[in-house]
Amino acid sequence: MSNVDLTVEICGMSGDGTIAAGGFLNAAVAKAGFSVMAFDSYPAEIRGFGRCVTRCRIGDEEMLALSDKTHVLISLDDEQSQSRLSGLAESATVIFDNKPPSMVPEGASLAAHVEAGTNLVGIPFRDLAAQAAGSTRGRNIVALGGFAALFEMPPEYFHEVITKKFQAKGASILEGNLRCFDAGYNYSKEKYADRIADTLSSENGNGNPDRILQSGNIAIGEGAIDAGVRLYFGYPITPATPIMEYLAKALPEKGGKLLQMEDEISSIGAVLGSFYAGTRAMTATSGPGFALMTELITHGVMAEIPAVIINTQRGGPATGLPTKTEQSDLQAAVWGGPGDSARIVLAAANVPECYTYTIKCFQLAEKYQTPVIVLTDFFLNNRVETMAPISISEEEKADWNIYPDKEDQNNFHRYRITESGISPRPKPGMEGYSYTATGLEHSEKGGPDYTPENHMAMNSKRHRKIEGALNDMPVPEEYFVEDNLDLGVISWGSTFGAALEAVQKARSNGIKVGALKIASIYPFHADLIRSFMEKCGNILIPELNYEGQLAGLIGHLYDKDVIKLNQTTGVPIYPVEIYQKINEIMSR
Amino acid sequence: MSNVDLTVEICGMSGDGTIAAGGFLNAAVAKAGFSVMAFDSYPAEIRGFGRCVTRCRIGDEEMLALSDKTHVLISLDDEQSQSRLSGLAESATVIFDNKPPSMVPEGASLAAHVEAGTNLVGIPFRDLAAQAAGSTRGRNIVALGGFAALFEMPPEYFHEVITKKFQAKGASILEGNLRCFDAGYNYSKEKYADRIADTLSSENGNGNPDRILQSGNIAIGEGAIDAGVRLYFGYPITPATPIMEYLAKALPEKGGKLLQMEDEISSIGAVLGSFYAGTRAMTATSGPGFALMTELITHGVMAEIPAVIINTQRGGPATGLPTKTEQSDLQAAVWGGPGDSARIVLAAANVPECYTYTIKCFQLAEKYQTPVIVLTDFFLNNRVETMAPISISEEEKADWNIYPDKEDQNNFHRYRITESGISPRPKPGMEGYSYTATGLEHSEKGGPDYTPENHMAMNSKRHRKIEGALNDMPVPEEYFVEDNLDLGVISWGSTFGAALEAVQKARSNGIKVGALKIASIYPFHADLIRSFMEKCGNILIPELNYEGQLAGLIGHLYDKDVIKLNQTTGVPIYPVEIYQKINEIMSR
Amino acid sequence: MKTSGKVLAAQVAKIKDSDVFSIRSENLPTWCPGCGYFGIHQGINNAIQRMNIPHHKVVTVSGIGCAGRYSFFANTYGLHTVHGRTLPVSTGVKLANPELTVFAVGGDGDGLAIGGAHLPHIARRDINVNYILFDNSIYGLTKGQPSPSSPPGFTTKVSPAGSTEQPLNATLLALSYGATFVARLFAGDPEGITAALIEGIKHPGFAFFHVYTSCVTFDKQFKTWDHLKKWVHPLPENYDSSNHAQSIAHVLEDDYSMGILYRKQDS
Amino acid sequence: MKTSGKVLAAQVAKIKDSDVFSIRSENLPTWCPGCGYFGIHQGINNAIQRMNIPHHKVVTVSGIGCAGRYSFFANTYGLHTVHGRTLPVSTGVKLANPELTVFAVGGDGDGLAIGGAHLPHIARRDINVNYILFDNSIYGLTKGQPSPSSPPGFTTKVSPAGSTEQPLNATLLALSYGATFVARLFAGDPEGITAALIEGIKHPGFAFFHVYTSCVTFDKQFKTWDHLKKWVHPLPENYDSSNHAQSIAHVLEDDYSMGILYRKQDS
Ligand SMILES: Cc1ncc(C[n+]2csc(CCOP(=O)(O)OP(=O)(O)O)c2C)c(N)n1
Ligand SMILES: Cc1ncc(C[n+]2csc(CCOP(=O)(O)OP(=O)(O)O)c2C)c(N)n1
Ligand code: SF4
Ligand code: SF4
Ligand SMILES: [Mg+2]
Ligand SMILES: [Mg+2]
Repeated sequence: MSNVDLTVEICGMSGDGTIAAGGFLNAAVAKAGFSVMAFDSYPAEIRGFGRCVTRCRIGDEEMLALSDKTHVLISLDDEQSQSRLSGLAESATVIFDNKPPSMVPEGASLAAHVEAGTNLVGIPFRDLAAQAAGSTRGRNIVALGGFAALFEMPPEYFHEVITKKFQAKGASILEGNLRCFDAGYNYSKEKYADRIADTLSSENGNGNPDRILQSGNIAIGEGAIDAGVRLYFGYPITPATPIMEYLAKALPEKGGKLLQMEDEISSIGAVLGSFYAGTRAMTATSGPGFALMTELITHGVMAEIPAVIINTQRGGPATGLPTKTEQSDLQAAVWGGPGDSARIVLAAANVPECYTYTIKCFQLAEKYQTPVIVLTDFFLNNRVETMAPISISEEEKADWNIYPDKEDQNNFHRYRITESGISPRPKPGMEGYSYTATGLEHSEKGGPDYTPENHMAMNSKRHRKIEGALNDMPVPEEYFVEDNLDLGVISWGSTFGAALEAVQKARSNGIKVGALKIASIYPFHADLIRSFMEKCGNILIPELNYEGQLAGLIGHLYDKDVIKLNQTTGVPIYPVEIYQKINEIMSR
Repeated sequence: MSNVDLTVEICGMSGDGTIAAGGFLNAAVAKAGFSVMAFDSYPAEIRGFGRCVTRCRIGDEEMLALSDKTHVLISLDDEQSQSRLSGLAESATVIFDNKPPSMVPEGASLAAHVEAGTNLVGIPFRDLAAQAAGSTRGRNIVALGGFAALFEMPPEYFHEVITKKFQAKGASILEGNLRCFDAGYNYSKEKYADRIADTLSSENGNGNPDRILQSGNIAIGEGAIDAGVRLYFGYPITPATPIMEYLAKALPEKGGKLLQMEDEISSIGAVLGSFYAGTRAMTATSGPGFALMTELITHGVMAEIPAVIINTQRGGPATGLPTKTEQSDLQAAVWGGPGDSARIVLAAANVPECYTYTIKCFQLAEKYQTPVIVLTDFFLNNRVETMAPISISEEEKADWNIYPDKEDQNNFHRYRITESGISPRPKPGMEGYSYTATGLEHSEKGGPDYTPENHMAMNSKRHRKIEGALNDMPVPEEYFVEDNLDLGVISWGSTFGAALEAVQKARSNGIKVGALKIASIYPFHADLIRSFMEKCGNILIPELNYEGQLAGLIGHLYDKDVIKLNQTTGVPIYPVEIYQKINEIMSR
Repeated sequence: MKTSGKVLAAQVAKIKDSDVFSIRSENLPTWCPGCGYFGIHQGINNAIQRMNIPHHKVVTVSGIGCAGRYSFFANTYGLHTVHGRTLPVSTGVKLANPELTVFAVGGDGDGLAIGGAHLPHIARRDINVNYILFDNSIYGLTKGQPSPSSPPGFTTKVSPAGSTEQPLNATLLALSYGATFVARLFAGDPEGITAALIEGIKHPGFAFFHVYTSCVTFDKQFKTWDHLKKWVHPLPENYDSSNHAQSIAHVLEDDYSMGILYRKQDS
Repeated sequence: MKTSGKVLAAQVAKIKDSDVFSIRSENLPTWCPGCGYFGIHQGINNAIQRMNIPHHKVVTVSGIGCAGRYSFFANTYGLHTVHGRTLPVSTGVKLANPELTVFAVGGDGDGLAIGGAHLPHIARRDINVNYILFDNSIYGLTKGQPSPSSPPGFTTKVSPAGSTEQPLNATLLALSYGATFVARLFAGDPEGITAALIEGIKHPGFAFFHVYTSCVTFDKQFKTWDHLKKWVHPLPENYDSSNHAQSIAHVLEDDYSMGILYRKQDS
């Protein structure tokens, strides 16, 4: 495995600049040519006060997941940080303020609570900040300086990101912050000269300094823009709101428009209206809003109107755990709404897929004339990771609408029954094709028609279309597949990264295990999945839901019972948890 | 099989009194001691004009399904009836007006279209009616008279039902109708004396004249009243509206109240509010309305508030086929809504179950503190069938709420984690137990709590509860089970009756086939279903949906692929269709 | 305003023969004979024709209900959406292609009950959609239940002892929501409908048309032709349609004045 | 009406010490310091206490949002329902047990956006529920988006160039819907809230309380304490709260008069 694999955690109270410090750290190490995966956790919904934590895993190879153990804890608030000590790796480094404010209760210093063997690094964050910039506000930057020196990270990367952030605020603020950084840097360098490790020196990076640091949310927003979306209709909901925030800025620059609608029903309604009229539009929501959309989603199925819906999953049921991650809307995404209403459901597993699938789903929606749902989750949306910039070809964003020919013009049959199930669809404004799109069962011309033969034929048409979509959908990705695997791990969404890392580790210990990533949730590649399963002595499906929802959907393809690993902690699963399960299964 | 098995169809235009005639027929043959299953089809939604058909199957044993073949066609409009001729059994009887009004187009008389061998019975409906009552309006009654004489049905049963219907309208109307009946009766008796069969003479009945004729809709309404429901909140939708109509009359008589709400969201919201406050309430809807309810249904799951929702399925997706029958909301009933939100789903297969399950579900909802969904369908709701009156014991309608003890009063933990998952639930007004029911994940006391341990524990609590509910839910009913069946037929809802009849017929032909009826859709009795499946060389699951939704839910329990028979014609499946499939499978 | 039953019957015939059915003549109206919707249909057709709007540049978005069926009968592009959602769907259509003339059409149940959350917001946003509310004060398609605009005492199968709720006044609501163009019309007066529609279509923002009509099949009690014809009357001679507060005051006093009640001047 | 920032801080302290938390003291308010909701909380508590309503006979139904959190902090039975559905849920609670005093509580997003279809209908039905709309003209819990009552020009992360929609006036809407008791109140005046609540709770039908408040965390632009305190004022001396049309006329002219605006006399 990789040579560099360092997890840094910064912990403080809101107001301490924890999340901001994390942002600088992520950006700087990315610039230094390392891979990063980072994820913040906020003080849930209680306003004003609460613990903020940002976790950043740094490595020289692609990061697949967060790791369970923290190698470096930077404490901006010792009381809050105490609860984080249990997550420390052996001989971890703890960087803390050794001259805390006088009102801190006795015994609150972290120093009193760490295990023996911990590398305790005291730096007077506040004092140094006050000296450098005249206020303690820059203490988070001081801490970063101290950190950089300890791991021999070149200060210029931090200088660069700090400059980028503060230059608009004027020279004095910018310089103050730079001085804070240097103060921490120099303090560490002098005081802890003997403890310096070269972990993050330039030569240890992966040499890809042009990779970008991206979150799932922004990747989705950029994907939408690059796909040529011109309308966004949405209703705020955690964790989908940042997509809306991004597009609120980006759309007007492209001549587009964002409307904050009155609810999720109207959001999907407007998306359908927009696609009906020939313009790419989208909405993003989470479970509760998605439930409200299901009636209209099936209208899209029946009337054959495209739509794009991002469901950024969070903990459920109901309002649930709005700020926690979960993968428990899979079955609802596939089945929600009345009738035999098959639609397309995709799941993104990482930030690049957030981007590419967002683009892909517009073409799928257009060609197959159906709502397409992309499942992501709180973790995937809010984490940042380094990725190679992706450039999308014209082809990949091309209009996939299928318009009627001149010859269809007389006696136009909007819902003509074809082998593929696809029938040409005009835009209003095109002369000679006017028709009524309807959620009632209808004849080929579009009028209501409830005769048995017609409903059978139309049901079959609609389902043929969805089955055909598999041709354009991402096939399951196999990893380490060979005949007679002892175990196959199948996973989806943001859990897959952790699964793959666990599989890698198990293989390096000699276990014959392979992995399969499923991105096409519905329709799914039953044959390919079955043929993978057939090679495996056991199948393990880890997912972040209680019921085993993917297992419920595809489990019947395996001729034994699949083994499930279901976790609903609200936090991302760590590779080690899946690794342990693999070992447990292998030692049965 | 039975000795008497006669399917009578009456067909006319709206305005001909077709449905009314069907009502008289059903009631009279039931009074004569026969079993009846009857189902009307209306002119869909097009107002004013259209074909009305009522089909009535009459037998001396319990009727499980409609039959595909018509033995007697009574035509009140020959043009409309032509399309029905293809459904006639061999040597069927066709009763028609042999002196139609003069403006009927030439060649429209049914006589010109029937197959050779048909028993053509011409009766001058209009003329006789005009003579008997001074207007042609009573022509439908004349036709019934003609029918009764032909099959030797004693006229007093018809006299009785006609009297019951018309006596409030005054002597002259009543007598006119009675005279119409007698005119038809005497005409047939004289003119067709040689064709009279004693099929429906009194001695052929099943001797159960006190059985009642009931529709699924009224059975649900009566079940609700007998269960002590005091509040109904609903929004009109086909085919659920008749339940609302029934309760609009019945509830006020019991001191209850019906509110027509502004939509389905508010309907389920009010039902939850009512149960929260300790009063049994319910709503009924169909697929589109159900979709809108799913967010709040999962709120009931999370906050552990009972609710009762009847989903009277119709054709989908979306607005679909509002006046057609289908079983395509099963997956949506089980999975709709965000999160791991297991709830109880039952399906009624016949009219008596509409009654008993409606009662049962209140106790389930109360004890397990969760929404309970009862699936029915257009066919089941609107058909009438003869059934023995059911008397429900006090026990069966008893309050199953579990209230807290005195000792819980201090430091009340509303969501205390128990082995069964059930925690006592107070009614507002009880002192010392105030708590907040919430759709957020919560601690045992009810405050928001998103910690990993808590969410895991609460998910597990909620699911333990639902699994435990199986103890109080209807077990799968086995029919003709023995070891080494060649085939097992598993079905649910209104399709089961047809499946069972097909199985009976196949067995009488020596095929080793058994049947299993599944009423508990979720949770389901996996062990019992699996042990049935294990006895079967093949499993056939017929259902009225395209996707094979029950098969999708339970198919993984079988170690081979289950065979599916999916029909989405909008009309009930006939036993013969399942019978043919059985034969096809057996001859593979 | 003196449209008698016979005239209406003639209108039904007229609409059936009208050239607007040339393309999609398979979709003749399936409303009950005598239904007020024929008159509204004719009013809309006339407006489109007199304004010379090409039919393929018109989109009719309709909800569910007898009124909702209108999009099958209109000789335009149609979108027959689910119950209550005409306004958000229309918003999408209009923003997607502002060159289209967009009609949203639905019943009183569609618009004031299940869809009641949407009217305020399309009005606030002032989206250039023409919303025609077919208000028969009843649920027609589901066979006669009280609607939010039914008067109390309405006896139906779901209100056998008479309904008890107070009615909502859609005109007043639209004004309260800040709609920039509000007209009240009568299905028995297609010419009046046409005239108001022509103004409303020209209006650059949201235009609301509250049309009183009769369900001849299920309402024998309140909104019958006889009653409506007795009740409706033109706006007062000196009526000033530019004053918002006065329009509201007027509507509070007079439920049956017909015409353009309010038109925001600078919008 | 002269509540200064300091007074508010004192009120926060007061509410925290108040005996109403004796039973469920684990649920101290988690609102931001300075949030106007503390004042509303106190106003409600006082009304319950002064009317001597036993706390276990009160049910507080709340929606989702910072306002929605109130049902955790109230020392009553609580039902924290989903976003926008307080009114139908309250209807169920009240009809199920008319002996309960029922409060419905939610924000302006909860009540005027996603839940906008419900206010007209609880008003028409005149269900005896007390609905307190915490109107801060912003979505607080989701970190500051414009709400249906936000003035145009509101700059937020989802409206970086300023919002463009016209605001809805909840008081006007309630009056237009036929609510039989309508009051407008200010979070900075808990005593005023208490006084109106006591009247509204006694009112035998639906009572609507439109409370103006400030989100100190996310709105620095419009509905700040400074602005609100400048703007609010009592109703005119001679104000007649029994005249429906006049109430509407008044509300159209004056957005910031506080007090009981309308009370139907015979209901
Ligand atoms: C979600 C949903 N709920 C209920 C229905 C059933 N439904 C169809 S039309 C209608 C109301 C019709 O009344 P209105 O909107 O006034 O139209 P009208 O028939 O009077 O023209 C209802 C309740 C439906 N189609 N969808
Ligand atoms: C169905 C659904 N959509 C969206 C959300 C996200 N959400 C939570 S609170 C809220 C709005 C809060 O604003 P408001 O109602 O004004 O309450 P405030 O926070 O201002 O008190 C939203 C959109 C949700 N919980 N459920
Ligand atoms: S039922 Fe009423 S509204 Fe519907 S078409 Fe007939 S008359 Fe018109
Ligand atoms: S975010 Fe605004 S509304 Fe919410 S608690 Fe804080 S100040 Fe109050
Ligand atoms: Mg209507
Ligand atoms: Mg708010």
